Amino acid sequence: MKNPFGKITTLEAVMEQFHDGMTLMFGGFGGVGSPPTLIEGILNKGIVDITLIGNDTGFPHIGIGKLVREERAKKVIASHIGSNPIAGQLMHTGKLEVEFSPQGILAERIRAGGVGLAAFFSDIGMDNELVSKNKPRFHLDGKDYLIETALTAEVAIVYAKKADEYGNLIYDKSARNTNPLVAMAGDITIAEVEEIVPLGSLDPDEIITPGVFVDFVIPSKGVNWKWAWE
Amino acid sequence: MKNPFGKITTLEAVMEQFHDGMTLMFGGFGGVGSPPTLIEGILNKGIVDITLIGNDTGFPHIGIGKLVREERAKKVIASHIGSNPIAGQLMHTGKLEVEFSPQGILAERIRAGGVGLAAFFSDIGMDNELVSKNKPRFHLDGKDYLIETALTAEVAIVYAKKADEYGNLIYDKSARNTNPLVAMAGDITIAEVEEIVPLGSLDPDEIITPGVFVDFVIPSKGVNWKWAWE
Amino acid sequence: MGMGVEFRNQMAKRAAEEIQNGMVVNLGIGIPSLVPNHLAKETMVMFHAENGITGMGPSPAIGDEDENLCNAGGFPVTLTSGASYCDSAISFGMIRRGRVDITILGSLEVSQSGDLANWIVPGKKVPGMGGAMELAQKAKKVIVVMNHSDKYGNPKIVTSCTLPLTSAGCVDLIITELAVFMVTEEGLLLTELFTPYSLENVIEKTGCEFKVSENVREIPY
Amino acid sequence: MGMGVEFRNQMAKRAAEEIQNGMVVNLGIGIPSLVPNHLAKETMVMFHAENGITGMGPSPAIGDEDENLCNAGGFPVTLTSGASYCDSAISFGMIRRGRVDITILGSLEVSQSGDLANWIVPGKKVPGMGGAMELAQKAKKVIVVMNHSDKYGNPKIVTSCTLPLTSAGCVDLIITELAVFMVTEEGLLLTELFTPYSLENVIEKTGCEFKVSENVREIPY
Repeated sequence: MKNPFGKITTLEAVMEQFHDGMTLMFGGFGGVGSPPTLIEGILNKGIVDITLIGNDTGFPHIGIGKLVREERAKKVIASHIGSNPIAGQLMHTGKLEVEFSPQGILAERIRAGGVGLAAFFSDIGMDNELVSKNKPRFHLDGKDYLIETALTAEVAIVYAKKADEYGNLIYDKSARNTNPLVAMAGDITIAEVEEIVPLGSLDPDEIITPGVFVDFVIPSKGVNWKWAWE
Repeated sequence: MKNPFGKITTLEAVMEQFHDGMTLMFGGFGGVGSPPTLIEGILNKGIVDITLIGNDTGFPHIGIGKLVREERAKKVIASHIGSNPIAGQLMHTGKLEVEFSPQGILAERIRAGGVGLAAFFSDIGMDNELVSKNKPRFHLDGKDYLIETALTAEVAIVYAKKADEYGNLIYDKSARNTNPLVAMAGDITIAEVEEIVPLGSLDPDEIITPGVFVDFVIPSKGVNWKWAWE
Repeated sequence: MGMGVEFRNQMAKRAAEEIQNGMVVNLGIGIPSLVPNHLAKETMVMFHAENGITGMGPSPAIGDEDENLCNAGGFPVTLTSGASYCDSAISFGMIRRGRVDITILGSLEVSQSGDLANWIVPGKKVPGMGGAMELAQKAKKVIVVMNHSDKYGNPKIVTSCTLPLTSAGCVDLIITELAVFMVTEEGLLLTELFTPYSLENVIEKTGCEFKVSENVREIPY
Repeated sequence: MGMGVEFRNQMAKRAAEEIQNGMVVNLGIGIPSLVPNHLAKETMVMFHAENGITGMGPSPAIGDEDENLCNAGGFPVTLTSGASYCDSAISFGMIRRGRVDITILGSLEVSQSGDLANWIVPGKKVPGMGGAMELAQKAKKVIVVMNHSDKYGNPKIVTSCTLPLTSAGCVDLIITELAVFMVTEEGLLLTELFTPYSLENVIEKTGCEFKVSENVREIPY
């Protein structure tokens, strides 16, 4: 494999991007589409005090849930932690701060960060204290809206089916989910992929995430967890 | 061709969606990716006082420029009218109201309308009177932003390469441009397509616009203009 | 909750009646997931999942699961013809734009004015709202399918919800194992009874006043 | 403007020096479109177009045009290996997110503090800003390539722009047929001269004060 853009690298080499106290955004939805090799690498590096941003906290042994289970996160911004009871326990004992965002609004906050917009108006959860607390409001055309702010992270990790040498990505089925959004929102974006293909192998019409947004590509060692339904 | 969702129809049948004084959003960028058959149909129907929303006003004989040339529009919301001198003349003589929006902000306003968000924050053109005039501002984290409002339209017309019987769309090369955004922003969305294929013919991973957003599909009679470079 | 399969199927069957050809439908977990079993074969429906699937089909056979093809709960599904994938932002764009015709979901409580409380039990279970708020607020029609009473025998249809709301005034139709209610401007209207349950049974087990349709449809078990 | 091809190529060649391997570059119309001709073959660059192309290649041969493969100006282009399409919103997302390394564009005027005025002549030409504002504000580096004087012989590099601004203080580098200026905190710094033009020639034709680098590079025509 050639490497004309210098983006193709190894797990070992990208580990220098991860450090204590960092903000880390991850792709995936209920563990599906979360990058197993990167998560294992972060786990093994032993970094702590992470602020995690992603759809949900996975399951205790699936996806980002592993980092939560090992108490590596000080805060998580997510729409749901129900599938990971450890997250709930840590929240109740004050070991984990949780900021809940409605799922579609969270996706838009990540996208807004990814496309360089600072905030947007939302009418979701206006009357719900957990959603609306401390959020500024704006009155427009006779209606009140919450100001929902964009989310970015120092590093974003995503899982894709294929990458070419420029980091152009395609995803596999519903493992796409939040990955294309997260891929745009990282100051540095690292893609873990099932297959790395030569430049020109991907149909330009089929590419979902342009390599413009991707800084590093590493090969996946494959999913290393048993699914909840297994 | 089967028609299990009733979306596949004819130019004649969809013409009832167009009426005097309507808001009409169109896909395309410099004429590329604008639906020729639908534009011709609207032109022939003779409707007037249209509010047009789209990237630009095409060329006088290309794309939406034909409707502008024939003075069918009372207002246009666009980022650029330079390639259509008639639009400029009509603007200067007061026959056409033009609202300019920076190109990427216009695209986001259309997308915001398409995904059901009311507005977003922008820092583009803050100091430019044409852009910032009459727009509310909001101060967030030490910085001022313009409130840019979402755009929708009574009818959105788009041009695609293929549609299946559900109206799932794929686009051809750079003729994609604003089409996937416009497709979401219509209260009613009509797709003109080069080819209609049976349900199941499109790879679910390759579909760019889910048929959920598409109400009607008509076959294209092909591009009926000579390109500016010809 | 130990609710018999016949009750669950009866409720799912009734919910399926609301689905018309061509609709986009989002199903919650539990009883709503049984709804597709009760649709006529010729009905073309696109089942929508928040994680980015339009056109979900039934669960795969054991051994045929694809770890990258799962519903919003993380469980394996299949696709129907005409299905497509999108990212989660577009998936919720469909919901907020009003392109999802029906959402069928369970609930902890529903009030007589259609308030929905289905996401939180303070001090006990705070799992996060997931996509429930968007669906409740923005789906064109919100159908709640739930047991008439909780596991302690307390009514789940109430004058005013005691649990935190998912969304106020969003529910259009309530289907329980006893009856069907429409949420109207004037409060609840009982339109159907699942016999042999009687109106008296329903009154006894319901935590609020409700009106009764002039022509109550009786649906036998 | 009747500017000779050798001038245009000299300016484009100098602009090309700014482009490093792996960069994402957006080119305006006119002289900037000549820049790719002056890049070393081994330099991997992704040329970006606002309408949704990353990885534009040269113009096609006459007869090989594809009406659905055009740049932001509506003119036919080709693709390089590794190219991709996206919608216009994502294309501008790349710009606003700071993923476009360089934009090279023409201008009507540039001020000594890097203000850019390249989109409007009041009362004469109001074509709309297109994507110029986003590119000027958000590209990591903004390079202006333009004639030193307008067609009436008036300087285009000025103390303060007379035309409405596209964006204030955004320009990093100015390349004309006479010289190259860096925009610094203290105003313009002349760093290069295209000989046989002299410093005196430049001073005479420039509408503002500027500093001169201690080591002016001379680039012969």
